[in-house]
Parts: sequence; structure tokens; C-alpha cells
Amino acid sequence: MSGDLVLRVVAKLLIAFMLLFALYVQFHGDFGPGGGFQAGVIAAAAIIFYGIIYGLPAARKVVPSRVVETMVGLGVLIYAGVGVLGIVLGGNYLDYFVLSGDPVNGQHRGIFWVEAGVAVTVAGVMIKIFYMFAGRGRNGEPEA
Amino acid sequence: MVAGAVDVLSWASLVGGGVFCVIGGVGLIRMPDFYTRTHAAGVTDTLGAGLLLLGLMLQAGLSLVTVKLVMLGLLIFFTSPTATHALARAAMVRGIKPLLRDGGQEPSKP
Amino acid sequence: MMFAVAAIAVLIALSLALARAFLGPTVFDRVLAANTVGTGAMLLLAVVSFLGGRPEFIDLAIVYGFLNVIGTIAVLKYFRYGSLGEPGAGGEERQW
Amino acid sequence: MIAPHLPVLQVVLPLLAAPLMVVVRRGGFAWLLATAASVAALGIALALFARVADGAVLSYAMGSWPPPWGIEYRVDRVNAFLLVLVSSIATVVVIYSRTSVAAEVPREQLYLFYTMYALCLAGLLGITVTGDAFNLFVFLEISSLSTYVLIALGRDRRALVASYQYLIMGTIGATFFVIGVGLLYLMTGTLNLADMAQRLPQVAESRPVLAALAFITVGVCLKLALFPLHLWLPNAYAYAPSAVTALLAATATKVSVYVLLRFYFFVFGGTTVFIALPMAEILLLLSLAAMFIASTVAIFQDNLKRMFAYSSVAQIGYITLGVSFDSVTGLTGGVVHLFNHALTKGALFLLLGGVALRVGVVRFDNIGGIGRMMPVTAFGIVLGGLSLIGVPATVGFVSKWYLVLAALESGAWWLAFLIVLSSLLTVAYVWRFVEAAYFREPDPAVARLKEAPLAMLVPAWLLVGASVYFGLDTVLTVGGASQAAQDLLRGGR
Amino acid sequence: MMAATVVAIVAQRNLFAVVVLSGVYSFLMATVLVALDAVDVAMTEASVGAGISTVLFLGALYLTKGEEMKPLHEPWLPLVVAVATGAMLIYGTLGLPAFSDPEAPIHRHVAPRYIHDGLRETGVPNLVTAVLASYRGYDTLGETIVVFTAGAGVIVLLRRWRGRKKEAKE
Amino acid sequence: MTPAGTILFALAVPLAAMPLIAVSHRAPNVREAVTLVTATLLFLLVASLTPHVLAGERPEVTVLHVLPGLRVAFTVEPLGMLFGLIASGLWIVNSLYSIGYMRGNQERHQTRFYVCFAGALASTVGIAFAGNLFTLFLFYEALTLITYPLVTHHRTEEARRAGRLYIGMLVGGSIAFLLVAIIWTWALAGTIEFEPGGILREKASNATVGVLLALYVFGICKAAVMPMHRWLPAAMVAPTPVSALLHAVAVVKAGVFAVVKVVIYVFGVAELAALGNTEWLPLVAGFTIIAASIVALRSDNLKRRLAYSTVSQLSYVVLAAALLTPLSIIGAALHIATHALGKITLFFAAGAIYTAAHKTEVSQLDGIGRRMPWTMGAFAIGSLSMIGLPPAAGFVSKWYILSGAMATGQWGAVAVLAAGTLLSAGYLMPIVYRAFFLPPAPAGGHHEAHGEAPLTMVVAVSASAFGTVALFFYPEALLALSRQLAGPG
Amino acid sequence: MYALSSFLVLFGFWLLLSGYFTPFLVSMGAAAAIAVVALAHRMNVVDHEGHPVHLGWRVIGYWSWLGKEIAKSAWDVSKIIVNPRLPISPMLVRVKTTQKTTVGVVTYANSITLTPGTISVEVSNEEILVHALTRSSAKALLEGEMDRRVTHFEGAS
Amino acid sequence: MRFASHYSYWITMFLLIAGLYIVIAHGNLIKKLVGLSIFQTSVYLLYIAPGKLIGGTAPIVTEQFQVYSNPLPHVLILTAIVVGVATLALGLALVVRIREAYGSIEEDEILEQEV
Ligand code: NA
Ligand code: NA
Repeated sequence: MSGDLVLRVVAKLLIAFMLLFALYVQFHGDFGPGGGFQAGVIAAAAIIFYGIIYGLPAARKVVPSRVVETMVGLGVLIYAGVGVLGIVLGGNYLDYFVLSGDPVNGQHRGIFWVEAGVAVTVAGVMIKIFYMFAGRGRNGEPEA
Repeated sequence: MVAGAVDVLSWASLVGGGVFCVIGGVGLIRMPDFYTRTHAAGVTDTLGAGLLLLGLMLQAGLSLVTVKLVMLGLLIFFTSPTATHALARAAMVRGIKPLLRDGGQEPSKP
Repeated sequence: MMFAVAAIAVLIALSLALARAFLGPTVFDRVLAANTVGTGAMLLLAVVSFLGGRPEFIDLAIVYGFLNVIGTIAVLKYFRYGSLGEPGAGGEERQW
Repeated sequence: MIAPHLPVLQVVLPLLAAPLMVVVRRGGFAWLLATAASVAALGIALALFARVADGAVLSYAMGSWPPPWGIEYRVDRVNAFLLVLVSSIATVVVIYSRTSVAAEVPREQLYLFYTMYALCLAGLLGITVTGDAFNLFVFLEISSLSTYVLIALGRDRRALVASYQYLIMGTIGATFFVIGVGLLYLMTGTLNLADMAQRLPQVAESRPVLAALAFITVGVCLKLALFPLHLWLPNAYAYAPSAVTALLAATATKVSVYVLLRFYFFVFGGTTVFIALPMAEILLLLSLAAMFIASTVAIFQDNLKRMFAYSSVAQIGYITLGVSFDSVTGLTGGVVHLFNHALTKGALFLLLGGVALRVGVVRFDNIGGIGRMMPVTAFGIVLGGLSLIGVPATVGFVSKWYLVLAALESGAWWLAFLIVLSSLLTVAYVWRFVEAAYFREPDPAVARLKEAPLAMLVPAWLLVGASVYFGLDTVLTVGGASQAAQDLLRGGR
Repeated sequence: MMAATVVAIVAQRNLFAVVVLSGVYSFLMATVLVALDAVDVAMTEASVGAGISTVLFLGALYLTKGEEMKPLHEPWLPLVVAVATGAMLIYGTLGLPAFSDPEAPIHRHVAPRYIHDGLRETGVPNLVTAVLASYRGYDTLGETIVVFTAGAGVIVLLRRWRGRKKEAKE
Repeated sequence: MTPAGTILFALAVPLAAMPLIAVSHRAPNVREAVTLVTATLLFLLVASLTPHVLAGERPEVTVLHVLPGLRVAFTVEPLGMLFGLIASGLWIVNSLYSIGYMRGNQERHQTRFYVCFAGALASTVGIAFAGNLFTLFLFYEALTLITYPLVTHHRTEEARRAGRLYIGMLVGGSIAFLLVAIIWTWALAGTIEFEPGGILREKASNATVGVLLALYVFGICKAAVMPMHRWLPAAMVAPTPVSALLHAVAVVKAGVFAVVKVVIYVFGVAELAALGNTEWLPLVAGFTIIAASIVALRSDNLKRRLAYSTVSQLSYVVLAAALLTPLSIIGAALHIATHALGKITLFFAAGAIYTAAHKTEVSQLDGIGRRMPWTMGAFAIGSLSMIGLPPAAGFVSKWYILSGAMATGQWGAVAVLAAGTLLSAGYLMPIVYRAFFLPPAPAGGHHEAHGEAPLTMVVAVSASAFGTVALFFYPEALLALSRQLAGPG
Repeated sequence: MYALSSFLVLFGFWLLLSGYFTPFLVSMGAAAAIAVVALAHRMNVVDHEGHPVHLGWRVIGYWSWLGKEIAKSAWDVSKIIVNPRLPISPMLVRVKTTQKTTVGVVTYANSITLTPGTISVEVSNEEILVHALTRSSAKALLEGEMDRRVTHFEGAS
Repeated sequence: MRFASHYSYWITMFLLIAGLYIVIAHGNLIKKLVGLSIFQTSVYLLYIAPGKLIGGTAPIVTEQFQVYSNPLPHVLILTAIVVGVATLALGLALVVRIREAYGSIEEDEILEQEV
């Protein structure tokens, strides 16, 4: 506890901004560098950072394993679901034009959801992988 | 006129920042042990980075870019000492002995 | 022009830090050097953005900054645990 | 309403099943979903096969972006044939897995097993159906990554090492492939295979194109385990769960062969690349080496799964041999052998899985007299073995027939001789099984064995039956293969 | 510089040094990518290479207790294989269009549509995003699946399952 | 029943017997009754086709189209008719004999033995009636596989080694050479359906025909032309009924049958004769005759001596076919039949000796003729047939072969035939002499106890000996069939 | 209270980063800020440590002083580095901390590290172990000016 | 001249050789994966460098610029990076399991145990 005073305090400051920055990257992927993948990675990095500083159980308390595992699948479902929606609305698979009356608007919507799907899965997977590696005891003993 | 002055200032700032960065780098090579090297790295992180960013800010003027540069500066400002401290501490815990002036004397009490 | 000068200066600093990263000798020297490389890269990026006339790419430098610290801390945290010198370091640290 | 979307649904259905399983997290549900996805894939594949039977080509534009700007799915007679093969094998294997995998994989892990299974299937189908070079790479990776995991799920600790080795070699192969595609892209500006095929003749024989051919060949041959790039295969097959081995042996390498065919004849077909580089000769030599060396190694294996794995390396040699002839007969032989070997090896590994369920690791010294204890299984293995040898009335005969014919057509009677000679090596290792199973007194341990469960026998025998049936009725297979061969040789035009 | 880093990685036997150096390598690569106008790629490479990969490597090192590795025995054959591959690549690349040649096929075919009509057709100024999420959105779906596969794979490999049997040894 | 139906029925009968025998394995009497009934039924069915064939009909039936131009089909022509009659007829005798032998020696796995035997007969009928090379090949392979359990019946290490050699050479040769030859033939002729006059007529160059012929002759390992004969002596480890099956009823006969069939229906006799680059074949066959005879002469083990005798006698058929004259072709066909009868007699006798006296070496047989007069009498008749002396059937076939050779002035062949006759007399007559004219060796108490072999064995051996003599006096039916082969000329 | 100010700070951060003020993006920014605050709340990050909103405007004063110090010491260290003789005299010293809060201690420790020539190695609530590059930099630290200023800046909280 | 204009390819080749060399030559399973990563990154420059146009800028459309570098290679390489990290994660997970099963991450020591 005492040993990581500096780290803990600075981390608290940093993590919130990192998360927000991740979301910024997510929503501004249309205008600047970044997008779902990068946002997912940065958000996951923030959580991982938290886990590194405060310990895995703390991280698991904040973002439970189950939620993460659901995220892993959910993102893909969102992405693939947008594709199916294209078919349902009379277009081809992943056809965003049909998502709205205005084709360009449709593209916007499609890209938005697709990027969201990417971010969810990527963040979920990265956090999950961290959990798995960090949570596996070195000598093979299960961790609480 | 003002623009010219700003230009000159940013010029100086950029060059100065560059120079300090290089000096920090040189220090990183020249210093004899790990702990002393951290001090050299500090030069790059603080004055080098600060002046460079300042120079860029002066170029960008009052704009979104300047805001971002400020953020960048703040980021370095917070993270760099944290990282350095963590490093030094970890090294100490791992038993890396600092090279002391009088060859391993006890830390003097204030 | 002045961006170019600054860029070259940063590049030199970067190379020097890199040299330290190769030379070591301890892991901590390398991490320190890596951290400096990260800072250098960040600055280089900022400057290059101006050089290329697209200053909005500073976002990228911010990402570097975040990752730089995470990477460094991760390595160090590993070493703290690896030493096991301080069992009383706090229960929540057990994982790392 | 659905009909025009069949090409994409072919891949997306199993693809959607995978994340659903992860979200729901139930082994039984996952199996149901995997089965449903496989059956649906089979249905779609058959429908597609019917629709392209007259030589039509179905093109599907992802996101309604016209190719070459968007990604295109493209179904023709060549890949429709393969779609049917892959999805039907997958269907059989998934039915089989319910019993087999439950015995090998912990219950809590089952849902992830089926997730990987669905991903692997989707990946293989995606590789087959796509008309875009880079998309092909993406699906190649999906199938590869899931395959690594599936292999690592084997009970033996060597499964882990095997998986690791495959991961290394597979990734090298995939990267080679990407380098090759990159060079082609740099020379043509497009990633669409059909577009590429059209634009390549203008830059053919330029060095990047030749290098691309080399890189793609090496990369794909790593995946399809062409000798001597097969090193990953024996262990991977030997230690993976039985169902996985069957799936891999029957489909994964076959799909890689398809990729090779697609690039050789469809993309490079219009160029003079084959003349510029001695591809046919190299392929011929390597194929022969595979046929003889791998078969010889197989004879000396003690682990049966390993033995049949080496046999796979050898059999892949027959397929590539057919490719190397660069003639309709040769290609027909190659393609039909691709199909036939899939059936046979699938059947063999499924049956071996049944034996493994009873005896653990299947080695020659612990299956003595098994023919008496597990007659149905053992007889199935014998039939499969006969098909490997190429005995008439099995599918193996049909393909060897065409290969020999192709050799004779090309005037290389020595080659015809070598082809049949290599079958002798097959006789040797198949006969080791026959001897062990029927002509050795049962060990005490074996004497108490029961026949494999029906849920495993029925799927396995479906494939055994198929490899006999298609050995007798060849209208579908040879017809399809020769159509495919003609289409391939006609190239991308 | 990147080359030097890689050489250092090749030569290093301390795995930590290797991990640290590969993080450095990623930063450098990302910077080069920015210089080549690939900002999205640079951001990804930086966050993946310097961030996630480092964490992954450390996690693995921790679990495997691996710090030092054995020296090499016979380095020549691998070198020959590697150099042969490199030679094959060089053979191929020497025939490629010159750097920044606007007449090169990749600038004449397919890409012009993205650049000229991308904004109009998708309303997204970042053409990388436009191509990534729309024109070639299917690739990106595949890419997401790849990530998903890795995630599910790691779960299945590393999660401790109740009552998992000791791995059978033949 | 139509002739086509009869063909299918003839195939189906032994096949149907297999499961029947298998299920009755707890009731040996039922099992053996099934075997006998089946054998008899098969013979009757095959025999019922004879009038049709003699009348010039060629009943045929197609079962399956495998590939375009590749079908499983049956056609009954004179040579196949002849072979079918011999095989199915001898099965009856062999079954009788087997019952005695297997029971007398308390052999194990008797059910499997009978099942495989029935399977072997089904395959043999398939070979005999095969309408094309593919069908021939199919049943040829089936015969190899189904007889493998018989060869390795004892499951000793020696048996297994022999089995490995057996399967290795037969399957190996058939795949490595025969299959290539078949596919090549298809590639050249566009068909592999048997046709009188040959399908390769004017389709292949001289050199190609030479190579092809070699592929056929050596690929058909069952014909045991040297150096492809090694499996045959090795297979002697099997029980005697199996040896009889191998040497007389099915296996080697299938081999020489296939060779003759190929010569007649694939190459065409006239065609081959015209080409005249096949002189090597008589040479090889001649060499085999002489060399195998010499080996036989030097073998003390009775079954081994008989085995090499078979190797030698088979090459008579090959030689006859290779002489390429109408007369020799008749001789070849006849020799298939006469050797079958003669050799089965000899083997029956050898097995009877083993069963009754447990003797395996020629040198142990002194005076045995007094204890086993029927058996040794039959042995003497069989020997005469082998040598080619009247009043045994062997004389008839050898006569035709010799006539063919002399008619076309192939004096080398004549010399070989003469020498072969002398040699066969050399290795067979001493046995007869020992059995009847030497006093029994005094040593050893055990061989006082034996008398004749079990009844069914004696019946079988006598029947086959009788057949051998009968065929000498009444060869008309077989001769008629054979004459059809030689064509109008 | 902390949550609200956190939200405002983060939202401000967003707006400054973004530079696009379309309704969609602004509302997204608000949503993002709320989400982050919620998550940070779960992390227990939203407290006076993680979000020292109470420090107020004193920050400016302290930082400007610190900036000056940094510049000075950086200049000194630079001189040492470029000096061919490399006149260093590294030493470890312990300095007492007078701050009452963790944030204060951390600020002090980081300030020490930030000024080239000194780095804090071990930090506890009572004292900090400092590695100094030269005797003079150690002495400057031991004079305690920085300590006083940080304590002042930390204020009455 | 040709040499200079193909500078990026020389780096590509170097990375490719170095990466492949590490993978093949080294027996340490983790180091192999490092090599594999480097091997995979060699592709980046091969794709992206030719897409660069001197005088062009990153393909993010604004009024100020007319010439943009080709965005397509960027998209492709993004995918390649993702594939790379996915492979790495799986590989490392396997290494962890191998170490638990064999007690070593050196290839020769592992193979020794399976003789
Ligand atoms: Na973007
Ligand atoms: Na993006």
C-alpha cells in the first residue's frame, strides 16, 4: 500500500482521462485517426492499467469477468447484426445504404454501429486476455 | 511585427527544446549508473519536452491544436515523474545499488 | 525549417536513448531508455505533425503518452512482484 | 428473398453462431447451434451447387459496393463443389462430436469448443467462397486461429506443443501469403481475384509477379502441408481431439489446395507464369517425395493417428501431383482425390476416435485383436485403408485411376508406374492395422472392450459408406471434378 | 534505427530486454508509419505493439518464469533459409514501381474511387475509416472475428476449469 | 432363369453362404452342410451355363457403371466357363476334404476358414466371368484379400511372415504392374472390355505391346512366373485345404487364367504372333519350368516340393499361351483344368499323410503306401498327371501344348517341355517309389499307430484322382470349350 | 460533488479534444463523460485522491514556481552532462514530509522527481528517500522550500 | 537510384530475414513469438510505403489538401496488425500451458521429454 503511493494517485487521475480519450477516439474515428479498434484497445489498456496498479480482484470488481466475456461475443453480434439488418431491409449483407432513407446517413449509421461492435469486442477481448494471464497462478494453483 | 516576434520566440523555443533533448540523450549515455541516468532522462522529459511543446504552441496560436499540445504537456508532466519514480523504486527493491560519491555511505539524515 | 531542426534534434535524442536501451546493462536502464524513446517519439510525432501540416494528429502523440506509461509501469510492476521482497506490499497486489 | 443472399449466408450463419455460444455459455446449446449452423451450411452449399451446376457464376457484393471496390463473394462450379464437401464433412463431424468431444473436453469448456468449431467452419467456408485476395487471408486466419485452439484441446500434453508448432508454421505461411498478395496488389492495384486475373497479363513475367507466385505457393503449401512443409501436421493430427483431427484432415488441407488451384489457374492462369517458372516440375517432384517419403515414414509409426497423419501428407502429394499435370485429366484426378481423400480420411479419423474412446491413445501395441471386440469400427478402418490403397470399388481407386491416366496421357509411363508403386507403401501400413486387429490374439485389456457408441459409429460409417458409394457411383464426383478442372483450366476469363 | 533495434532483439538473450526492445521497436515503427501518412495504422501499431503486446509478454514471462534463454547452437541453417526468403522478396520487389510513382497501379486503380468519392459516398472524411468500415467492412468483420477467436481461445486455454483432469501422458 | 440371371445367382450363392456359415459357427454340422450345399449349388449353376456357351452364346450382364466406360460387368466365354467349372467342381471335393482335415487336425477358427473359403469362391467366379479388365481386377484383388486370412490361418510368426509376403507380392504386383497395364490399355484402346481378337489390335506400337505384356505377366503375380513366385512356397504354412485352394481351385489358377485371358482377349493371339517381339515370354516361362522343377527336385519337404511343382506347371500354361498357336491355346486352357485336378489330388494326399501320420518330409515316407493305400494310390495318379503320362489328364493338355510347339516349329519350347517332363518325373516318381517299394523306417514308435486318413478325406482324394483319370478318357466337354478359344482356325 | 465536478472536467476535456461541435458529437461527449464517471466511480477513483478538485487555483501558483525550479535545475544538470569531467556526486538523502494528505505527499514526491537532479526513490507518508545527482541539488532540497510550498499549496484540507 | 527508391523494401527484407531467423534459430518459445511478430511487421512497410505519395498527406479529407496517400493499404495493414496480436495472444497462452505441462519453454528440453 504505502509502496505505491505515487502510482496510485497518478493512476487515478490518468485512468479517467484514458477512458474518456478512448471514447473520443471511438467517436472521432470518422474525422481523425482512430476508430473502434484503437478505442477498444485504449479503453482496455485503461482497465488493464487499473488492474496492474490496484490488483486483479479490484479490476474484476469494476469490470466483472462475466461482463467482459459477454462483451467478447456481443461486439461481434452487433457487427454481424448490422450486416443482417442490411439484408432484412432489402439490401445486401453489410449494406448501410438501406439503413436510412438518405444513403449517406445510412452509411453514417452503419459505420457508427459497426465501429461500436468492433470496440466492444476488442475491449472485451483485451481485458479478458489480461484477466486470463494475470489470473493464472504461476505454479498452476487456481487463484481465488 | 507581433507575428514576427512570436515566430522568433517559437524558433528559439523549438531549438532550445531540441538542444535539451539532445543533452538529455547524451546524459543517458554518459552517466555512470542507472540512478544518475534517470536525472539525465529528466532533462529530456522536462525542459526538452516543455520547450518543444511551447514552440509548437506558439506556432499554432490560440487554437484547438494548442489545447491538445497543452494536454500533451500535462500528460508528460504527470506521467514522466511517476514513471521515473516507479523505476527508481523498483530498481532499489530489486537491489540495484546506486553508485554513491563516497562509495556506499548511509543516506544522510536531514 | 525550424520544425525540421527540432525533428532532427529529437531524432538524435531518440537515437541516444536507443543506444542506452541496447547497452543496458540492467533491465531498468533499458526501461528508462524505452521510456525516453517513448517521450521522444511523442515529441517527434508532435513535430512531424506540424511538419506535415496536419497538427491534428497530436491525438496520436497522446496515445503514445498513455501507452508509454502503461508499458513502463507494467514492466516495473512485474519486477516488484518478481522480487517478492515485500510480502506486505498490500493484498491487492498479489496478482501482479 | 433469401435466395440471392445464399453466398453470404453460407459463411455468416456459422459466423453468427460462434459469438452467440459465447454469450449463452451452455455446452448443449452450443452443440445444437453448431449442428444447426452446419446443417444450414450444408443446405446452402447444396443450393448453391445446384445453382451453378450449369456453369453460372454467382457474384455477391458485400455492402452493395461493386467489386473491385468492395469485397465480392463469388461462387462457381469449382468452389461450390468444395463448399458441399466442407459443409457435409462438418455436419457429420459435428454430429459425431456430441459423444466424442464430451469424452475428451471438460464439460465447462464445451461451449468454447463448439465456438471454435463454428469459427473454423466459417473460416474454411469463407476462404472457399470469397473472391477477394485479402478477405481470403482474413478468413484463413479465422480458420487457423480456431484450429490452433482446437488442436490444443487434445488431452495429451503434446497437443499443446503440436498446436504451438502449427501456430508458428501457419503464421509464417499466412504471412508469406500476404506478402504474395501484397506484391500482386502492387502490380495490379486490385485485390479482387477476378479483376486481378484480368489485369495480370499486362504485367505478367515481371519479377514481382513471379515472386508473388513463389510466396503464395510457399505460403499455401505450408498450410496444405506439402512435403517438406508438412512438419506441423503429424503431431497436430495425432494429438488433437478425434473430431478435430477428422475435420482438419478432411477439410482444412483441402481448402488450402483449393486456394492453390484458385491462384494457379484462375489468377495466374492467363499469364505465362507456369512457363516462366518451373512450377509444374517443382510441384511434381515435391508431390512424389511426399508420396514416397511420407508413406514410408507412416509405415514405421506406432501411433495410429500419427500413421494416418503421415498418410495424409502422402495423399496430399497425390492431389498436388494431379495439379502439376496442368491437364484436364490430371486436374480431375487431383480434384476428385481431394474429395475422395476427404471422405476416406474423415472416416478413418472418426473411427480411430471411437477406438481412442475405448483404449486411450491408439497404438499398435494396444489394439491387438480389436477386430473381434470392435468389429464394426475395425471393419470400417479396413475399408478406409483399402480406399487409401486405391482398391477398386472404393473412392481411392477412382482418383488414382485418373492420376495414372493423366500420367500416361502426358507420356510419362514411368510416372504412372511410380503412382501405383507408391500405393504399395500404403498397403504396407494399412496391412499393419489389419494384422494387429485381426491376426493377433486380443490383449487382456482389449478383450473387455465394447464397440464404440452408436452416436459415433453412425457418422463415421456415413463417411465409410460414402467412400464406398462414390467409389462405385462416380457420376457426381468425377462429373463435378472434371467440370471444375475444365473451368479452372479455362482460367479467370 | 529500427534495424538496429531488431538486431539488438536478435542478439538479446534476456527476455525482458527483448520485450522492452520490442516495445521500442513498435514505437519506432509507428513513427515511421506516421511519416508514411498511415496515421490510423500508427495509432494501432503503437497501442498494440507498445501496449497490449508488452502486457501480454510480461504476463507470459511471469507465468513461465522465463527470464534468460539458452544460447544458440547452429545458427547457420536458419540464416540461410531466412536470407533465401529475403532474396526472393528482393528479387520481386526490384521490379516494383518506383517509390511514390503516381502512375503505379495502386494509385491508378481502385484507390482513386475511395479518394475522390469516399467522402461523398460515405460522408466520412477519414478515408481509412470509410474503407475499413464500409467499402471493405466485411474484412473488418473478419478482423473482429479474429480478435474474438483469440479471446475465446485464450479463455479456453488459460481458464482453470473445475475438475480438469491432469494432462494425460502417453 | 436367363443365363444373365444365372451369372448373378452364381455370384450371389457363395456370397450368401458367407453370413450363413458365420451365424452357424456354434453348429459345425450345419456350417459344413451349408458349405457343401452351397458348393454343389454353385457347381450346378455354373454347369447350367455350359450348354449356352457351347452353343456359341456369350451371356452377359452389367452390374454397375463406375466411370464412363468403366463398368462392373460379366460375360461368360469358353475360357471362363472352363475355369468356372473347374473351380466350382473342385470346391465340392475340397469342402469334403476340408471337413475331414479341419476336424482331424482340430484346427481353430474353422468358421472363419469356411467363410473365407466361400468368399474366395465368389471372387473366383467373378474372375472367371469378368467381362472386362476392371471387373477382373476387382475380383482378383478381392480374392487376394479374402484368402489372406486363410494363408495366415495358424497365426504363428511364420504364418504372419508368409501372409505378409503373400499380400505384399499379390497386391503389390497387381497394383504396381497390373493396374498400370490396365489403365494404359484404356489409354491406348479407349476400352477395357474383353473382345475376341484383342482390343489392342492396331492400337499400340510394337514396343508398347512388349512392355504391356510384361506388365500383365508380372503384374499377375498369381501366375507365379519367376521371379514373382516367391509367395507361393511361403504360403505352404497354411493348412492343406488352403494349399489346395491356392494351387488348384482358385488362386494360381486365377493367375494363369488371367494371363491366358489377357493374351486372347486383350492382345489377340494372332496380333501377338504377328508382332513377334514376344519371344522373351516363352523364355521366361521355360526358365521358370526348368528352374522351379530343379528346386522341387531338391526339396525334401513334401509340400514345398509340390509348391515348386506348381510354379513349374503354371508356366506350362503361360508358355502355352505364349506359343500363340491355336493348338497351344487349347493346351493352355486344358492345362488349367488338368493341373488343377492333378495338383489337388497331390495336395489332398499330402494333407492326408499329415493328418494321419504327421509326416511332412519326403524322406519320412518310406513304405507309407502300405498303410495308406488309397491316399498313395491317388498320389500316384496325380503324379502321372503332373508328368503328363497316360492315363492321367495331364497327358491331354501337354499333348496339345507340345503339338502346338511342334506345329509351329518352336523347338526350344519342345525341348523345355521334354525336360520339364523328365524333371517332374524326377521329383514325383521317387515319392511313389518310396511309398510303395521301400520298407518303413524302423525308428520312432509313433508312426506305427496310423492307418488311413479320415473318411471324408479319403473320399475327396479318391474322387479327385478319379476325376484326373476320367478327364483323360472324357475330355470332350472341356475340349469343346477350349476349341472355341482357338477360334475358327 | 466529486462526481459532478469530474463530469464537468471530463466533458470539458472532451470538448477541447473534439473541436467538432455537432449536436451528435456533443451529446456523445456528455454520454461518454457520464459513462466514464460511472465506471470511475466503480473503481473508487472518484475521490479526493483521484480528483483533487479542492486544490482550486493554488495549482497555478505552485506550478509556475515549480516550472521555474525545473528550468533552473535542468539547466544545472545539462551543464553537468556537457561538462567533460562529468562532475557528479550522487548521494541518497531522506527528506521529511510535512504534508497531511496523500495528494500532498505525492505532489511533493513528483515535484522532486520532476526537477532534474533529484528523484524520489521511496515514498511514505512520513519521509521520502531521494537520490540526488550532486551535493548541491541535495542541499537545495534539504533547505525545504519545496516542502513548504507543497504544504501550502495542499492547503487547509 | 533503383536502390534508393526501393529503400523501404530493403527494410522489409531485413525485418523479414531477422524475424524468420529468430523464429527458426531460437529454441525459446517466447523469443520465437517475438520473432514471429517482427516477421509479421515486415509486411507493413511492404504495403504502406508504396501507398505514400510525396506531397500527399494522410487520407483524411479536408479542404486544404488535394493529394492523399492511398488509404487501402492502411486498412489492410490494420487488419494485419490485429491478426498479429491475436496470434501472439494465442501463442503466449500456449506457451504458458506448455510451461505448466513440461516445466520448460526451451524447445529442445521439451522435445527431450517426449523421446
Ligand atoms: Na479512423
Ligand atoms: Na478508424
